Amino acid sequence: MGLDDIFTASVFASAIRLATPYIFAALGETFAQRSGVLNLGVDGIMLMGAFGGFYAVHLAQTAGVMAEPLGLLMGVLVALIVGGLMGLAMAFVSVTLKAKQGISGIGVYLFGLGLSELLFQQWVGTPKSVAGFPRISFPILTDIPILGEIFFHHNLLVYVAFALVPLSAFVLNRTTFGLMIRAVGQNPEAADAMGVSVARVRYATTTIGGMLAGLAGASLSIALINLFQQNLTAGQGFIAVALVYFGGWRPLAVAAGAMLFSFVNALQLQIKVIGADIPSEFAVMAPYVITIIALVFATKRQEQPTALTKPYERGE
Amino acid sequence: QDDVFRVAAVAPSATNDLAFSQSMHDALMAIQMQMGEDAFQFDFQDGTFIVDDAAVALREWAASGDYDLVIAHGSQFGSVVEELAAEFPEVSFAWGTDFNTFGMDNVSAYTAAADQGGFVNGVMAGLMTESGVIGVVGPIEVGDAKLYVDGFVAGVGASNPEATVNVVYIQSFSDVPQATEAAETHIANGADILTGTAQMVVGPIAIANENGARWFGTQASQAELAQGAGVAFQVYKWDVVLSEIVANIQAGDLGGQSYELTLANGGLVMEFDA
Amino acid sequence: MNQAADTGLAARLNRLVDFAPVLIALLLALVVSSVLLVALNTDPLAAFGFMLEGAVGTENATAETLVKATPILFVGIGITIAFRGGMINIGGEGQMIAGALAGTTMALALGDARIPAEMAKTPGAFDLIIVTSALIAGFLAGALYGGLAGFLKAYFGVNEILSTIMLNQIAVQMMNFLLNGPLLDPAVAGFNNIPKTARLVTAAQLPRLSLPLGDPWIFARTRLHWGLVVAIVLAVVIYIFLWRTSLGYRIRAVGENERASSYAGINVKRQMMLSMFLAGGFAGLAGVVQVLGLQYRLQTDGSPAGFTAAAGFNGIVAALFGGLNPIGAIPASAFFGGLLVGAQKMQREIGVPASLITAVNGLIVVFVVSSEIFILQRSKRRVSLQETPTALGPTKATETGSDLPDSANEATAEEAS
Amino acid sequence: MSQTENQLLPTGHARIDSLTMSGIVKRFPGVLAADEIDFDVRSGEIHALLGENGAGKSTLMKMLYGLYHPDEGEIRINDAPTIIKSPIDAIQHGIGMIHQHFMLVPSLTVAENIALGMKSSRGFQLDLDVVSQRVLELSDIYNLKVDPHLPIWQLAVGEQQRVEILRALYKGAALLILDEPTAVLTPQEVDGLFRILNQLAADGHGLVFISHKLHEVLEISHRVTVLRDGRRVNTIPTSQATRPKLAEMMVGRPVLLEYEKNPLQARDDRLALQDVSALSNRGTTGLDAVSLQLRGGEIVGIAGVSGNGQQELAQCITGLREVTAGSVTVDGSDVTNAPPAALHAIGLSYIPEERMIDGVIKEFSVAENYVLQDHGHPKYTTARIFMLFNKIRQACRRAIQQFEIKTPSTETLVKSLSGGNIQKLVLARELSRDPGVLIAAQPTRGVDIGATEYIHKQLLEERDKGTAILLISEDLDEIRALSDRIAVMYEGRIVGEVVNDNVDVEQLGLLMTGGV
Ligand SMILES: Nc1ncnc2c1ncn2[C@@H]1O[C@H](COP(=O)(O)OP(=O)(O)OP(=O)(O)O)[C@@H](O)[C@H]1O
Ligand SMILES: Nc1ncnc2c1ncn2[C@@H]1O[C@H](COP(=O)(O)OP(=O)(O)OP(=O)(O)O)[C@@H](O)[C@H]1O
Ligand SMILES: [Mg+2]
Ligand SMILES: [Mg+2]
Repeated sequence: MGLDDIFTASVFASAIRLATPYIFAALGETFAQRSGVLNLGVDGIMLMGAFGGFYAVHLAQTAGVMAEPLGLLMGVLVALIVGGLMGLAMAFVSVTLKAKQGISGIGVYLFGLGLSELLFQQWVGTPKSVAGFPRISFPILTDIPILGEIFFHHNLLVYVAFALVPLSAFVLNRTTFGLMIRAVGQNPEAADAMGVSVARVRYATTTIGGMLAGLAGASLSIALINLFQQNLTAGQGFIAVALVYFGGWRPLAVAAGAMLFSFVNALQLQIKVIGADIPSEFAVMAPYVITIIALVFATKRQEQPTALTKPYERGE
Repeated sequence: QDDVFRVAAVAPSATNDLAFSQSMHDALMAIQMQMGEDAFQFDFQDGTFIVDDAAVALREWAASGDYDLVIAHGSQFGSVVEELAAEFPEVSFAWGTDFNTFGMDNVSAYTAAADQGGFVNGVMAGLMTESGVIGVVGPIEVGDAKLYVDGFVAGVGASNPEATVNVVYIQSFSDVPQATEAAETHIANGADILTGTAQMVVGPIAIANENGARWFGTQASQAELAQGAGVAFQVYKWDVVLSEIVANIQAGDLGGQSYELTLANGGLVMEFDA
Repeated sequence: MNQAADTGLAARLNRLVDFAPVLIALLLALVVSSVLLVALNTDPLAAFGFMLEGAVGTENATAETLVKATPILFVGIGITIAFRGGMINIGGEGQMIAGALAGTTMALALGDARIPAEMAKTPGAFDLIIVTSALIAGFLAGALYGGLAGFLKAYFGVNEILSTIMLNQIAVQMMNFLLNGPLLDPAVAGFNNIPKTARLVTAAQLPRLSLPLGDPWIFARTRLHWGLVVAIVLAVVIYIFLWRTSLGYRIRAVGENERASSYAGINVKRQMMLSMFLAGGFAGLAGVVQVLGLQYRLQTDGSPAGFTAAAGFNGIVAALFGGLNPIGAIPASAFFGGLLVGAQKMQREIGVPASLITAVNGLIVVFVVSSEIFILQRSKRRVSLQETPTALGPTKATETGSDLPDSANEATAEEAS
Repeated sequence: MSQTENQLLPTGHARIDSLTMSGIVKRFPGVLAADEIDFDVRSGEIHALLGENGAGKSTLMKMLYGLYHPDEGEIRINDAPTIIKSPIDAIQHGIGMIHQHFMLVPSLTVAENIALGMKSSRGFQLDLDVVSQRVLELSDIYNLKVDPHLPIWQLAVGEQQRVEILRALYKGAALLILDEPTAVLTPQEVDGLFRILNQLAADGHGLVFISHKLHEVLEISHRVTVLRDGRRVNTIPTSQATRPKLAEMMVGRPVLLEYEKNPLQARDDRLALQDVSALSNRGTTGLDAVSLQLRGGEIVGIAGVSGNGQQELAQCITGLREVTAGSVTVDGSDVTNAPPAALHAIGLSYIPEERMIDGVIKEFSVAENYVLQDHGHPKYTTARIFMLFNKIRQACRRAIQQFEIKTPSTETLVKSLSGGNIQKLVLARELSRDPGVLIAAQPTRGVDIGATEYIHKQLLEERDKGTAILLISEDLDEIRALSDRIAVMYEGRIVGEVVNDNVDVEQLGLLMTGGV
């Protein structure tokens, strides 16, 4: 068993797939946190998005009323809407009602976890698969050896996720909206004094965060796994929150964290598949350990939003 | 007491998980069909991953005196059964999968010889594989799951010693994304046949289907989910041992035995998807 | 200035009224849940009736509620220390596991060493040394595990939210490894069905708890155990620690303002590690108490919840509900214990899916935490009414401030932030 | 409604001919911060607002800027009743405000802070180049130098204040509120600012100018309104005002404006710095081989524009910043890079510059803050473990009385005290620790004259008791009034040291700006 057997093209492709839901969810959470809202409910929103997207596609496909691409688009839309609504609810609770974000996020998580399973049991019953986003074969590109397998044989949502990384960085760093987000997260009093509505910005980011979390869920249920089951995400939303910290609230670094985490995971799967004799437990541990170690040695240029988790109130 | 035979059961996952919990729920339904609703009724609490939640239910049922049989479906509930059985000697308990009745007269233990169906599946898989590579997605390397996987590996070895069986334990019974990616990794490494056990295999089944690989299942029939990919499923018919336990209790024997599902006693049934 | 009013009846009534928004929030959560129940063709009244009955309806139900509350309280106390020290500890789960592993190992080892085989099963052969050593081992292991996150934060700037989330997963795998290997019950080594340790000898078990009222004593036939008493006593101890001792002062100071703390000569890094160390220690206690008091062995079904029952998580909620005050965490944990136990009853009786209960719990959490704003507004209004708005001169020497670490003071301080 | 050309300001905004607040009432929990206040500003006028700490000046102005809302009373702009709901409203009405506590986002650059909340010329995309360009132009015109590309956290307090002023100018408000804008400026900068203010007034802006420095008020304003305890004492034309008269109106009693200083009785060296160097927050040279001797019983003043190493100097002495070269000795023993607690133990006290962040814990009560360093001291604890809150409260109450700190009780959270009172609390705490060496950084910044008088007297008393005092201040009046020797800092070095004996202000000002 040589390095060639471990670092195969398929491992890199696998890492890219694994990273997709994390990237969606963590980018969304980056927006929310940059504006000062810690949404710990990401996992619950992902589950609702996963179910909503799955169910829409399932309906469209069993009823046969819609052409396949249209059905998938419906799925994405439903996931965005469901996620957006849950993000909006989180915003209402934490911005307008100024609830403690740590707790309300856990409430949102439990709600999403329970409701997605309940609806699944009521409306679907047992696990069923749908025809999700197919892998795209690009002319020429897909056939390039190695690179083709790594980069040019994924489904559409994978590309969307990676495209969102520079886009998010652009929005945060280069637009007036992004400037407002950063200001509101760092010093809401100052933003307020400059006529920026703290509440409106936080509503916007938390809703965006919800939509992306919904999409993260859908990327599992209608693109990567193509079915829904109770607690489908298995806690990925929490890892996504951790990755936001890993990336120091910068989209590119957050995505890099997601890739590192996923790559180690893909690698340990590959090592076990080809029969290396290490205890499974330690292999499964690897991504978590390496993520921490990476952060220990990384030089940190963190931009922790100082107002994170702090509801804003004028001193009145 | 009335003529109705009342059973109460806890199971860790959902009743429609296409796996462990569903197999028990199906069995209770089957017995109810056999005996009729006037003669057999059951309460079922699913989703009690948390042992203490199951403990509360089990204690309440035991203390109520309303049930002829209390079932703890899940080997993690053993300690709870051990304690309750001592405290409520007049109540009959059944639990599994395990052999251990703790030496108590009111405890029945049940288990499945999962290696038998695993072996059958393995033999077929060994014969069917064209690539010579077979992938297994297991949860944690214990009990029922380990039995099945070991049986499967042995079966492949018997029919096709040349074939490679790659086994991955993902260290979770429920992590679907991880199981899914494990299956992808198998496929990437050339597997054309997949198998696995526990409720997270729904992911690998979908992957098998998507990649034109074949799927061998266990615990319950996953034919519908697997669509064309499914080949054979080892189905647990707990009703075989449950009928026996029920009959014993009706005859005044509260327990003390352990039971095993086997292909021979009809507790394990191979179902095929053509 | 408002001292007289504060101790008077009016103030007490006012405090009662404070609970009104919480009750309204609960009611609202119930209404929304009712809608869900009706959609499932279930009678909501009956459902909630069962929920209540399941939580406090019978002696056993009450006991189970308290049993459920015990680990949540332990974790909640720890989380209170961590959050007061400015450390967002999401690592209760992993710290519980670390504590349980160490505590169980200690209990097993001492059980073998101290107790002759023939005595091992004698009922009531409670051995203080074994139990105490196991509790201490559990505390220390949890503390070291939590302290690790504190250390990484203090010396390497690794965000503790990230490290504790990651450490939770690592702990689960470590537990699986140990339970399936070195710690595996020798009796089942050949046919291992679930990763688990051997059962503790009776002497190593926390005794069950009953109250000397009636015959048999109250709770005599339930699973209630002495862990609850340990938790409540420690809640009071930690309350005193945080608000009456200089070390507690330092932890809170660092939590509120690191710069001012270093200015004051407080070793900020040390306090960070200390608060995580203590928080982890309490989670560790939660873990070991679950083993010593309930299951008498450590086992897992592969999901972390199988052992911790998500107490490491629920403890966070309880701590925040308790106003980040260890005393407040007591009723908060009891409330959550009741909610979780009652929900199970509801599922058993009505057959509603467990998932509905999870969703309802989520709603209750969201609604109750959202109601705080109304309490806050009321207390603000009250202050403005009571303290006659006059221009302020320097305070008279005769004026006595309210009791400094008064919980009410603290609560308002917290809310105002 | 047609506006003629001359009713527009040079920036193109409409002018505010008159703005009137009448019968304004504002209550905070336990405080009546504004009690039926009448106040008005006219176009072209500089209206000064005076009052002790906590008199209600900032509160009144925040109501004008839409940050607070009056409980009672009316605001009229150009005679039209107006409700100002938020800062957006205020900005739209042409009201701008420079806040007493900076309204800047530390992690953002100067340009970003200025662009915040404004329309971009490139739609949703930021146009930071355009903003930077304009900032450079403005800072050139008004001689307020800042680098638009630097993040705020890298700027010293004085530089941040400059950014605030620049931003207000950038937004071109018709009515400009300046809440203590001069607190951190050098005399030259104050002169520059005053030129700008006069220019703005001449152009037709209305200006509200809040300051605790009476000579500034007398120099710049047209009218003065004095507040005391939330009530308006009077509004008079500046021409009829004198320093003693204003001081008496504010405090309610005559105030000492000059100090009698006892002759210097310097004793042994207590604090000595030998070639001390340190890095700044930016990682550049913060302190560059600074040597300094401080004897018991003397006050050494450090003059300089903020951001020239004063903060680093104080932090190096107090153990809060790493000394990269050189040595610090206190009473002959080497304490270079000793931890703060060890320094406290040998009698070092420090009044930090950013008292809201460094000096107090805002979420703690007054009593708890009073024992920030000594919370573990034997006199406040049993066995160093249990804190004796009765003793702490007693001591705190004494200090509250002695230092006339305005607070409802010892249990009040510090965050609800006014800035001046927080400063008094810090001073009370540091002096009560009976220091041998006292580092006082900007001890009276933002403090009213009554309190300033008190603080100055306390510092002089402390000096006469034999304490060695290092007074870091940008207020040259203060430096000259109190110091025995004056050292001037520029770019991390001490560029001049003189005995304080009829020193030439112009000369000092020149040294402070790097001239020789
Ligand atoms: N948000 C608030 N909540 C409660 N009380 C407040 C608040 N803001 C101000 N106060 C109180 O209102 C009074 C007036 O405060 P204000 O800040 O207006 O004083 P000021 O005249 O600006 O004083 P200074 O010269 O110290 O800046 C003070 O007693 C202060 O404690
Ligand atoms: N002799 C003393 N006089 C006055 N204050 C003291 C004295 N010794 C200690 N202190 C104060 O008591 C506090 C505790 O001192 P200690 O040396 O334990 O500091 P620490 O580094 O914060 O330790 P720990 O982390 O154990 O709390 C410090 O804040 C210090 O200012
Ligand atoms: Mg003010
Ligand atoms: Mg002031």
